[in-house]
Amino acid sequence: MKIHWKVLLGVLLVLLVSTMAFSYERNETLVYGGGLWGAPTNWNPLTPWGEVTGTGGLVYEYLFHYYPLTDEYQPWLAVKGEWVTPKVYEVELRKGVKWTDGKSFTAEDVVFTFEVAKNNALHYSNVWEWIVSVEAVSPTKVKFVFGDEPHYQEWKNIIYDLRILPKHIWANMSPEEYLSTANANPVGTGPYMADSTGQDRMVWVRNDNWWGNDVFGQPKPKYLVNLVVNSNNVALGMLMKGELDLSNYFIPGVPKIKDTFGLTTWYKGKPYMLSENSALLFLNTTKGAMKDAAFRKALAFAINPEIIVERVFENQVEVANPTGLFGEGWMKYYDETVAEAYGFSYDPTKAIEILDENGFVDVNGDGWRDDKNGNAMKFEIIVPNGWTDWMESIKVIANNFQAIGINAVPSFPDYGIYMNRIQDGSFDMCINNFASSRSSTPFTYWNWVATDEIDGKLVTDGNYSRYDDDELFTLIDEFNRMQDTDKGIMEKASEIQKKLLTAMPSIPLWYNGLWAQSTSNVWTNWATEDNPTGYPCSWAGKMQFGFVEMLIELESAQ
Amino acid sequence: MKKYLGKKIFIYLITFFFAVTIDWAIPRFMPGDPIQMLLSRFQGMEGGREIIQAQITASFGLDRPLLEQYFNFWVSLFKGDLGTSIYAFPKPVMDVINQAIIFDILLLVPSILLSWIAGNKLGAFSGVNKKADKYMMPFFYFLTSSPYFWFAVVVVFFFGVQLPWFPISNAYSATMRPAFTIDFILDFLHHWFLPFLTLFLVQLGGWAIGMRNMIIYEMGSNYSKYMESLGASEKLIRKYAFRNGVLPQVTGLAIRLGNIIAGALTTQIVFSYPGLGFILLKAIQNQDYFLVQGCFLFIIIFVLLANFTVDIIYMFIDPRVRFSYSGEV
Amino acid sequence: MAKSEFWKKHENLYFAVTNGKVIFGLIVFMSILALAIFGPMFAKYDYDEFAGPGYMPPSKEFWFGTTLMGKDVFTRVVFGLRSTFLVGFVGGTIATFVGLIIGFLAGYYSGKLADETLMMITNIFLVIPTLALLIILSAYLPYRGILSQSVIIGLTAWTWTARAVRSQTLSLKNQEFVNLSRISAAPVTKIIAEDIAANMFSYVFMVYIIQFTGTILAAVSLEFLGLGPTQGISLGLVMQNAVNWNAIQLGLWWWAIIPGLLLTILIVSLYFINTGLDEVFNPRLREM
Amino acid sequence: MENKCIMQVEHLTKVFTSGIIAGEKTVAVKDVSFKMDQGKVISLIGESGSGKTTIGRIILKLLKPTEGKLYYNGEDITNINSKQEKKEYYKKVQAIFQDPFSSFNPLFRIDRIFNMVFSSFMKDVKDRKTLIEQSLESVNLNPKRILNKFPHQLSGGQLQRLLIARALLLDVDILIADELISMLDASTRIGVLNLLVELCKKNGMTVLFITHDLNLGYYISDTTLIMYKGRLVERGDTKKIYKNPVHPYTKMLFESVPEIGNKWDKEELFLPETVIQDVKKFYQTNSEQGFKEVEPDHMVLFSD
Repeated sequence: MKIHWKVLLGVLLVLLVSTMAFSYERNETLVYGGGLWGAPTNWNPLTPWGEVTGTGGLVYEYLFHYYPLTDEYQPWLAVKGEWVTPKVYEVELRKGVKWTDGKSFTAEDVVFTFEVAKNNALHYSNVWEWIVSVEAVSPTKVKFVFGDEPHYQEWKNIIYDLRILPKHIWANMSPEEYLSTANANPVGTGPYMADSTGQDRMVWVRNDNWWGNDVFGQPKPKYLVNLVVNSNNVALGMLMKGELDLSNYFIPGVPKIKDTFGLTTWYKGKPYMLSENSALLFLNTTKGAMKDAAFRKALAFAINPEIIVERVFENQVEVANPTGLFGEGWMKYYDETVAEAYGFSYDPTKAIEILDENGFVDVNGDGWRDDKNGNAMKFEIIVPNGWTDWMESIKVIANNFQAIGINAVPSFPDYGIYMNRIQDGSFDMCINNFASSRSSTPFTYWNWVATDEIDGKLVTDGNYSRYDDDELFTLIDEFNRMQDTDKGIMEKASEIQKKLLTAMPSIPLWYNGLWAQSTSNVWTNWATEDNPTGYPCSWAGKMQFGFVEMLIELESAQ
Repeated sequence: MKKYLGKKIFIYLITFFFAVTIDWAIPRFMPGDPIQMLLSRFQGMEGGREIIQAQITASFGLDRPLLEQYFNFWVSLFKGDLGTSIYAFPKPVMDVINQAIIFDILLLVPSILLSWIAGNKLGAFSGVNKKADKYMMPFFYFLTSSPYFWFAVVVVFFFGVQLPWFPISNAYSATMRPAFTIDFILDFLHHWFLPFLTLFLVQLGGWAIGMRNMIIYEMGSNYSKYMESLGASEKLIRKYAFRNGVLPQVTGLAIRLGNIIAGALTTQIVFSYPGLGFILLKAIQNQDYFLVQGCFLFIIIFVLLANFTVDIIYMFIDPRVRFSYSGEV
Repeated sequence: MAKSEFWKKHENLYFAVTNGKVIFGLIVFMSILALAIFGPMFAKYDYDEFAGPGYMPPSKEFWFGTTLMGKDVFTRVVFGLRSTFLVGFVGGTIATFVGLIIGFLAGYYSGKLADETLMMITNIFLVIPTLALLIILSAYLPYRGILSQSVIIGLTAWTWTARAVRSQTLSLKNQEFVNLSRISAAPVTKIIAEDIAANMFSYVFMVYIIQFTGTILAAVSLEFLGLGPTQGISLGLVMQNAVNWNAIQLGLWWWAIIPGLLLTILIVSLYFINTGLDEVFNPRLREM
Repeated sequence: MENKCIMQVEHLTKVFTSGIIAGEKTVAVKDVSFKMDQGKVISLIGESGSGKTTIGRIILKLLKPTEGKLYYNGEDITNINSKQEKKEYYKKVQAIFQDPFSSFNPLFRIDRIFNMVFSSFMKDVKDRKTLIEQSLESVNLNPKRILNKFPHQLSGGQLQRLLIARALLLDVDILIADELISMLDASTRIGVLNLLVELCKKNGMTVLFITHDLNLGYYISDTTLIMYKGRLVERGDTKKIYKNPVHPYTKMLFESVPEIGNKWDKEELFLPETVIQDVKKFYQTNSEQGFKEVEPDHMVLFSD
């Protein structure tokens, strides 16, 4: 019986065999995880929501990289980009860049990347509403001509967010394929190429002919192995054993054990992690007492984010400022006087005061405050089931509300139901942070917390509060159409902040961290506060923030 | 015999039809929209999401009437096409499952069979040996009472973290590439061992208990007494008791299969082991209709086939089932 | 004298209370049950309250230590136990009841259309994974509660009981002692009560115990997968929480191990009762 | 004494079905007719599966015949169903079952079988204890050691004797004894058999003796019935049949008599292929003859 099993096991193993017998040298390999949540299946740069992390950044590159810590643009495929007139933007491209199939990278590729969205429905097709033309002036120069009011702020975002495609490959595809191809052998210009895949991993191999070797230096790891690690406890176990070089998971307990196991985090002490996005409590302004700005403001005063930060996140995150802005790119527009005058902080007495003043008192004597008409109020705060840190957070928030006499209960619907409810408006309060990530312009943030796309049956682009204020929408739109150097842009930004703080449709709570823990068994010289040589983030679509730079600066531990 | 088989096959076909229909219906009754889910965390340009959403929805045929979707589902099912995964887009569901299922087979089949064999042997020993039974029985109970995932966590703690003998996640080392070499096989087995051990031990407890009870029961049965009166040796009686005791254990195998699969699922999650369980969970979380459907379909077919096999084996080893006459009360 | 008369009449009870396995199992089971019933009364905190500093090992103040966030593990465990018992009772009862009815009917009408239909339904249910039905449920209910979870598990777990009860009914129906009672012109009620039901009672009782444990284990697994109740607390949720918050890796063994150990001991105690009762109800085994 | 027919069986057929959907039909008994005369021992001989136990159960009204009629004392009792009618019937028609182990409800002490008899048929009897002790002693059981015990505490032989004792308590007309003595040791065996014969003589009791043991059949019975594959193939006076077997199956049985006296392992009993062929041939050559008398009180089945 047992012998039979050995035979069968052998046969099955043979089935598992791929053609090459091979193993990667550990000291040439970077093992990381946190951005890959299932078997790699898609390397299509036109579907950034589904691509294997690294497709953008490691294989396909951008015109610019953006360094969030210094708020600087690093010329990448472009060497220079500037507004030659208020309606013309010119890009000078890098010479000598080659696609990994040997063809040269030219201005035609950039033009194609934009043109393809003109004739096909792609996620960035809307740029053609305000771009007039994209031309290749020379093989290394592209000229963008804009309409009347260029979306300057949005453009700032596009130039480091749009993956440039090789025309000679994509022009031969049928339009149906643009969204449906898996693009299993991606041809890019980047420092890495797809090497092999497994059910639980994606392996990248270094492109030794990368143009950047001469410009920035060569990335140190010959191989990048991106592992699927399903849970943070396994990730922690692997970190403890030195099996994982870099982990981008939220891992409870890291502050407690980081020194014992020699883990590196960005900051040595609190808050350990860089901030990556703002977590906000959205209040459904179409419902009951939440229609009332004073009531919403009172809620803001009632929440004690310190407790959440301390207990739930063990100080791995920071409390948000009242505007929700953070990071160099956004903070240059932060208006401290506005924040102080119209902002809030944890102050339950103040909250009670506001509620009492505005007539939100307990009329029926059940211990809970009632609305202005004396009707009982009850609120439900939702976050997706299984999102443990958020689940704990809304328990705290519910307690805070209960403490000032507002009947609020936490509730954890499944993710699908949660999504449904925030999109169709059948919720009271929810936490969300889906598009509040760091960027070069606060426009992306404001355009998400207060987007005007709230008239449809479903609200999918942010502003789950459904806060309807044309004045605010106009302000944000005007901000988009201004250059950073324009006069009056600061005032515009201040007005937006003032508006959001007085109306308080959503309450900034804390900044979710860029979770990053690394071990030093194989690689050292990690990017940290003291050694800000990169951005240790392997999440999809974020590699242009300094991940490649970090790879270049890594040093082998041997 | 032929009639019996024909009847069984008929029943299994009906079962298959119902199960597959329910399987098709389940994901579609789920609230939420898988496409919204897919795009939920996509931070794109203003209005960009709407453009692609319509495109993707149409490409999956999700804009068609439900009945038409159901009909198309059966048609493509007979062509062996389970559709395209939304979550693992654009991979066909069949490919996703095919690549994962090897890990399930390597984990499930040896653990089921070895634990069944070892459990029956140990249980039989415990059943006839009163002294050993005293210590072994509580141990078996402990094993079978443990939730799979909890046992996995304990195993990880002791043999992965405290004594770092075994890796605690994935199917093979990060630096390995699948190849038919000694190095790779050893590395694979090294990773395979702890999940296997978890499944093996928890199952073992159940089989051992079952066998132990059967042996004690059989040894006290009329038949054994009769044999004893005929002067049969203790050893012979044990042999017969074992043979009779194995019968219900065979049925037990089919009945518990669903349980074991669920156990394997949780175990795979603890170990980040890339099998079907892992994929199923992802599919459920992402409301990937087609992948959920495909995974359930495979599980259903697997369970049906196993049940059918057991039915047939049973028919051969116990001729009585062939003629289960009606009695009258 | 009166006492011994009593024991003579309730002999099985006598054997039950003198069976070592039953006594051991009962003592353990009852103590855990008592912990579930009375524990919450002694709890000083709410199970979701930050009761003290995090990472505290078991102490006088925190009997089972505290979680990473400083919640009292004892409080969580005793409240969780309550739900777990509830799940076991409700789910186990439903599964046993449905299985019993279907199995008895199928056995009683064996060979008839009713039997075939019931067995086909049983076979269909047997292959549909519980997981699937739980997902359907989550589609119709806004939240999964502990009660709805146990109902669903109960409604999917009866299949093997039905099969077993059917064969038990079949074999009992064909036992000669039933025939002997019939030719003794014993009343039908007496035959059903003493010859069929009484002989099945022990079996049903043991089926119930197994269903009870099965329900608890199924619930715990689902909870671990994140498919458990979205409200409330249960032992499975405490464990899932512990695993998710790295209790094992961070050395908070009291958080990760105690609930699981308690659960395992609870189930072991039930198995002990079951085995003991098996010996009681099958007098043949008594002498082993 | 006149031969008074106490039980008549006419064209009895029993078909079993194993399930409705594509169910398999098995004919257990086909067109069997015979009479039982008062005070006689009738042995029903056949291998296991030949349908003899089924016939016993139909007479006991534990199974419903698919076709055919039963007459008890000339009365059609095929369809009696009421409680009272059945009680009356069982008061006079009793049985001893084949498997003594499963004849006792394991949950109760063995006294139960006696108590049931008393409460159904002899409610008014005062001195139950004496009666029970008497009947126990008549089957060589020590009441003190036996009563109060659980079935599993007794041996097969003891249990079987208990069943006999139970039957003896009642003054029955008909006793159906299915493989009565299989569990008894040789000494008790003779005693029990003699007891049965004596009862027949004394009380006019009729015994349907179901067995596969030819020697036994010859030893005690007046009339012999031979079953083969659900059919009654030969019927008549015991001496006549034993002297002059006509049906090929019966012939085969008697040819192997010496072996039959040995202990049979039931599972090993398979019909030799030659017999099956012989029977086939026999039926073919005699087709259309049916069930026919070959001499007075000796009927043989000539064709199927």
